[in-house]
Amino acid sequence: MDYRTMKSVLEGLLFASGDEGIPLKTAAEIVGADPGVVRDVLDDLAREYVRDERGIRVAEVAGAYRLTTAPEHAPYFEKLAISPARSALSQAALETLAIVAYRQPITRVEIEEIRGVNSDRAIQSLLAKDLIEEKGRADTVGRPILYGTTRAFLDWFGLSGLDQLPDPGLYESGELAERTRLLFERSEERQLSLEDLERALELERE
Amino acid sequence: MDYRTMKSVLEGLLFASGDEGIPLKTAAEIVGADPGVVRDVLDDLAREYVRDERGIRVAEVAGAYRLTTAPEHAPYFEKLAISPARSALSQAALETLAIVAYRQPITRVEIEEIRGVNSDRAIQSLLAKDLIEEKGRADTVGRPILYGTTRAFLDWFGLSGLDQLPDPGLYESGELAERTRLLFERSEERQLSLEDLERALELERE
Amino acid sequence: MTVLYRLPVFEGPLDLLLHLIDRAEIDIRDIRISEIADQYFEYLAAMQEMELEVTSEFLVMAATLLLIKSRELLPKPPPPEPSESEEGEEAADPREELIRKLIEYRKYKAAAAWLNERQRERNLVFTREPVDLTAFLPAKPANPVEGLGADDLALAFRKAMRRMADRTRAVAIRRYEISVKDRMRHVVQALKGSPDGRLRLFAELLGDRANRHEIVVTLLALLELMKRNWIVCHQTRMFGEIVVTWTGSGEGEDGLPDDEIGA
Repeated sequence: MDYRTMKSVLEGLLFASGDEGIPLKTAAEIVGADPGVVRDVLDDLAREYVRDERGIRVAEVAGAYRLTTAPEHAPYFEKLAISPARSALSQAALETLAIVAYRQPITRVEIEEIRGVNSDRAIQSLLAKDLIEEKGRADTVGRPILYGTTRAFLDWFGLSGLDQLPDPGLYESGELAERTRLLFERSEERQLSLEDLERALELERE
Repeated sequence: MDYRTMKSVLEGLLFASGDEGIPLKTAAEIVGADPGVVRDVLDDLAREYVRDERGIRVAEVAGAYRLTTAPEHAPYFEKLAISPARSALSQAALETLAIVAYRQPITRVEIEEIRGVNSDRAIQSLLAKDLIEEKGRADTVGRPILYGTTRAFLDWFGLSGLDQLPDPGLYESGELAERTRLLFERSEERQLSLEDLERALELERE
Repeated sequence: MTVLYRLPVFEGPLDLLLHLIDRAEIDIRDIRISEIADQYFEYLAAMQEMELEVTSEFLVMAATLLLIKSRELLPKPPPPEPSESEEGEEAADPREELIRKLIEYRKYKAAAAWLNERQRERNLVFTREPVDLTAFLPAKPANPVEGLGADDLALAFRKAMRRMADRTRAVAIRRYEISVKDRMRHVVQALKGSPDGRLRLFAELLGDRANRHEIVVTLLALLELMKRNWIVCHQTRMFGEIVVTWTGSGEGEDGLPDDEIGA
């Protein structure tokens, strides 16, 4: 691979690896080059961004390279952050909020199981907007954080309580899979202990 | 703001907007310039990326501008498995989606009339993938559900808008119509008229 | 006609008919609709032989072709006197109707091919999540859910659930690591050894870290055991915990099926 192609591929890799960035070693493996060479190319790219007054920068954090915005453009990002399109919830955030609202308390992993994609960013943005909050920790391995909606969530949506959330109409749409899943989920929660059961049976007998 | 700064700021805005993209209007408001000017700058940036063999591209999808990687670098990203690979749509789903895209809003029965086959499963799978959605109900007997395409549909196919769909007239190659007609005409020709038949019978008698 | 070793899967009768007409392209002058109809019937027969699904739509099309074919066999009636009833007669011509449908269908088939190409191109590029701009937000944000109502939540939730149900179905087909037979044996053992005397909760049988497909296999095992009357299951209320009880039969037997129970 010639130098120019490598620079181009690396730029794309940096871009696509998002905020997590890409470790030098991984990048080197993908382009099939020596890590030292890759580092030189990335340093070159970083200098080029600054020299050409580009709108993006290369940053190295904890051994991983990633792209960031240029610090001198901060005023524009403030505008972007409060622009109507942006301050409104993203589709990902809305979906995550809906899942938290209907399934609270719920862990991040459970949310991601439903959405099928990493939902860390969406959760962070909902926390920042005070629409969801931590509601303790689950009693399972790793004791993951449980999320629930906030008082502000009810206020913004004009709800007096969670019981006022509209029926999502899952049964209407005849989603047998969903119903079955619900069944499994309930049983996983172990709502009834054996004592509960015995008590229930006794009550029935009376 | 000078041209060079604007280009730099816009690049940063595109980058920061990620896969949600930034609508032309929002970008224009943030840099305080005319949308037409901003469009020119973005076009210039897009050309520059290609000319300089950069690793990123400007794309206009669903009415918003955003950055993507370069298509020719796809093999490197496959190694990284960055984005969850989207399973390609089935032939049935594509056909159904094409009909919905061109004929929206459209009911299930109308879709099935065109395809000549039950399309319930294709519709369900497109709904599940959020590529089509309910757009109200038709004003006819039974008030059937009307379907239309979603924003995710545009994203899935990398279209800037529905107006990017080719003119359906282009597909209407008179050729097929011609060929089919010819076919039926031929068969008509072979059909003997009553007079032909009588003449044939007379000949036989002789 | 050549024997078809591999039948292409057609998206309905129009798709099949288009294929036959396209194939006849070269010798268009020598092809008759009756030959196309014959080929269509051969396909249907082959499909049945291969136990592919022949839906009612295919049969309706066959009937239409048969109608056209039978007309060809009959002598042509004398040309009708020009009259006002011409329009009605035209509407009744099954050929005109078929031509119209084929042309319409072909149009969307081409559009589908175009979309498929866009899909392929789109899959070659990657994007990234938006940059976290919360640091740039003013201290007191405006209404973060501007323009959204509780109904939007319900809709978003329903969409997410539908997508998950779709994914779940796909996964359940692919993965199959635990056999139902093994799980049946495991369930019986667990019930025999139960300190509560032959009673177990369904959730207990699953253990803490059961994934979806383990749950499904366990459920299948329970259903099979119920069928054999080795166990009894009951619930005290809808969505309540399922209580599994061993009936005591099947003890000492190792009459578990040798072959895998299909799923």
